[in-house]
Amino acid sequence: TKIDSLPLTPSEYQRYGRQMILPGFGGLPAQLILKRSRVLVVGAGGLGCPAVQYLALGGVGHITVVDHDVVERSNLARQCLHTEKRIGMSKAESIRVAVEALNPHVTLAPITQQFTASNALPLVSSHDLVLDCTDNPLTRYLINDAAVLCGKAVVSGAAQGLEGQLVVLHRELYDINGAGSSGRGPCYRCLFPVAPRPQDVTDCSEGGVLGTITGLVGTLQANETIKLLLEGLHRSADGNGEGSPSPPTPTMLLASPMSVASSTLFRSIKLRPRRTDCRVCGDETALTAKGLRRISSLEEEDYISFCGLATL
Amino acid sequence: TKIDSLPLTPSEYQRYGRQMILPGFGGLPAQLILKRSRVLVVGAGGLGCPAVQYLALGGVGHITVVDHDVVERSNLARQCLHTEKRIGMSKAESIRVAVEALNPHVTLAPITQQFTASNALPLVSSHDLVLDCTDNPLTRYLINDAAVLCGKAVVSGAAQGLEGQLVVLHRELYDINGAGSSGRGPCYRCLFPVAPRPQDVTDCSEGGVLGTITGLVGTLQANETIKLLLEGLHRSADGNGEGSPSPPTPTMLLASPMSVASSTLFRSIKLRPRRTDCRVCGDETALTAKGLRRISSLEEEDYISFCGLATL
Amino acid sequence: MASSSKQTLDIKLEFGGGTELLLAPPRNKKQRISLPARADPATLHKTLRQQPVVTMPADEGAANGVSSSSAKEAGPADMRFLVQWIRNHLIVEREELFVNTDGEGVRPGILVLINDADWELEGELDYELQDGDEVCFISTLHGG
Amino acid sequence: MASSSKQTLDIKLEFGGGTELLLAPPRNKKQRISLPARADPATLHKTLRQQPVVTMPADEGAANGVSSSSAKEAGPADMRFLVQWIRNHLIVEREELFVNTDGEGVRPGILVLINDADWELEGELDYELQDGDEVCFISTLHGG
Ligand SMILES: [Zn+2]
Ligand SMILES: [Zn+2]
Repeated sequence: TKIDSLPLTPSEYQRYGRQMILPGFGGLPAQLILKRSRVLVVGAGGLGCPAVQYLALGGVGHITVVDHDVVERSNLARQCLHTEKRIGMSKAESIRVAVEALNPHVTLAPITQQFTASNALPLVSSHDLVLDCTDNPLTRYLINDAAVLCGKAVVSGAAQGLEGQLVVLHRELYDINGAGSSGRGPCYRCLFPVAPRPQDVTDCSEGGVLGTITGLVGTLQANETIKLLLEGLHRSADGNGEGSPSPPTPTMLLASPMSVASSTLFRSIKLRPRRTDCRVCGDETALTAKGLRRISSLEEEDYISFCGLATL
Repeated sequence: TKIDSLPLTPSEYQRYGRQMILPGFGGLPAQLILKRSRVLVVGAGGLGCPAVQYLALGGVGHITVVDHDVVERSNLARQCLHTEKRIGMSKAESIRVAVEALNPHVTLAPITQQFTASNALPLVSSHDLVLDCTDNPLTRYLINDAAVLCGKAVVSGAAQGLEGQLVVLHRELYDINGAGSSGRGPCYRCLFPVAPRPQDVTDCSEGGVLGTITGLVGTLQANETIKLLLEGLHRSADGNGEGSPSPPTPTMLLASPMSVASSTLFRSIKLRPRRTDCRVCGDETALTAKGLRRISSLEEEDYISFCGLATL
Repeated sequence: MASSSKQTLDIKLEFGGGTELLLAPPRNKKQRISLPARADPATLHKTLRQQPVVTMPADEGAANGVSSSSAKEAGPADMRFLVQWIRNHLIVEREELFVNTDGEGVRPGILVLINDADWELEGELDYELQDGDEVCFISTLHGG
Repeated sequence: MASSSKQTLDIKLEFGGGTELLLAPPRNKKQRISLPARADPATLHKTLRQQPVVTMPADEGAANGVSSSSAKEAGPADMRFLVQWIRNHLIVEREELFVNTDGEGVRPGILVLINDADWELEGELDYELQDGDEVCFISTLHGG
């Protein structure tokens, strides 16, 4: 068919040419995978802005951004897709305006509602993966649980003060022979089965944050997303050394780029594997043995009590 | 005076509040240092865009951008401050338009000329430091030599393929007692006294590059710049552990964020110290002993022959 | 007081993600401590807080820690012991932001790393510390 | 051929910044090689190119390398020897993109790291390799 013979427009070929020729990227097949991908970004703030910026530039075809906040001046020292003129506009809508100017070949769908137990499943299930760019533990557990229930990975970023953290949750693992999935890595609940108490949680409005830190983590979230979207292609390629990923040990990246000690600027730490008795991604037998109830409906879960917010 | 009692406008206080409250940033004094800083960015492409973006968001008061290229569609998959509509506009001017929308409190001075041996010294000497965001060895040597002659540090970034490199050149070193400068770290010529042959140099239009890589390196260049601009303030503070830098061993950061092996995502490597017989930053005695002529005038240096470009 | 240096373990501690704010000034993110190799329960007694130790020289740790090598219940220094040791020697205020409500573990939301690996890979509280181990306490971040 | 494993050094090699493109497919950025501990000049002879070695098992390296321990000019394996070894065993084409025009060093623009430090800190070509050393060849990037 005509569409198959020219799967990108000439304008798209011009735009993406420099990355399509890149050894290790994957050429036209990789670009087409990105174009057909649907990515959900929860949070349009310090992390969401740079993440969406580089996803859109790279040609990820459909990006849905969920955020119910509006742009405030205090956001503007780090949230790079919002502008002075768009103060007062919904953040999701402001990002849509920015992306329209950056790359007319991608669709940015703004959702100006809060991400809740009610809309989480339909939102997550209609996308290939989720970027957690939020700023509070409750939403982080909610995104995680929805993603596990839908079988999607979460590219989770966090930034506070002068430090950042990046981890891919519930990611498919592959054995070294490339014979197929050998299960999933840990989810957020595997790593943190008990939520931190509210008094232990500082957010950016209390503790402060620097724009280059959110910029760094958000950009790395976009990078990790592109890596995950192209993973299947690279795994099947006979490859040049870049092309055949070994089974990833679950790791978290810690970034302290303002540190003066070069040894601690970036550090990868080894994480525990999936918890067989995890309430959302665990095994039936292990849960039954411990008398634990598996999470099967987000709306029946009391996230407010779980996060200790009931009495606040 | 009135100006001293309210050194920032209320709008600036709102904008920068989240970073001013940040422990380790330095509060109002730090923000004022950034506001009064003048930074020169050579190159308005894949590195220059994110670097300028985060410098402007953070409140670096005066940013001069030098680039004689115009925006092309093939730039748009990574050069985040340019837009589809500004194809054909000078890149420096396009960045000015973008920054005006991002932060009206900073000045972006666009220079639409090439950075040459003729304009290098006046440009560099009128700024506090230089960001090397260029894409060719000749300009990299030229920026370096100009910076050394003017006594300025260079925050040098490079990105190609799926890899990035970051190094601060000719930086002032401080001894552990904070008693003052104990000399300078290596310059670009100390590290690479002989230029690579033209056939060994690939650029992004031949070899390709991915937007998240330039985004990462450019963001880290902005971060390193802010760290350097605030270094004096942090050194004089009695500090909280972040505040008193030990003498930095010269290091280069290597980034391979698309790698599947978490151990090689980021790596800091130790560099050699300054070369006493370096033709631009070396000591008179060592140069005389080796019969080498110190570079004292950029216009008398033959950069074209040095980079092997004379016969091309 | 007659302890030799063999009775102590050289441990590198690192605090991050905000946990360093709970330490005594100057709140050094990186500290090197000498921990008694045997976890004498007396060490853990709160009265030892009289002698705040920020970055301990090697022998001071031994002096503070091993009051009697014949004390009963002394066992190899494990993570349970280290957490208590930090609580008593390094944390100056709001210790509830560091330790668990059961008083034994670490509060939810703090990642504990032994030589750059999640301590759950190493046996958690029961892990017996080795000379030269690097232990990090990193608060998970939630900001965005 | 009677060499024992003690006559070889286990060296980790890494290639980056594009230098990996000069290697034989599959152009592995990371390789583990067994290098003869004594730099027998015969090893360097181009005819050994007949046996291309991509990622060498430990004993194959010894077999390839130490043809005779009594060969004259044999000395401890240094970086000069390693560069030649790589040129002969790993590089399949355009070796001028790896070695210097003098045939001894590495071309301008390649950073050589010994255990994550610039080789100029370690003695450059004269550095004597130790078992377990990690040597990286990273081409400087110029793109932006
Ligand atoms: Zn789980
Ligand atoms: Zn120099």
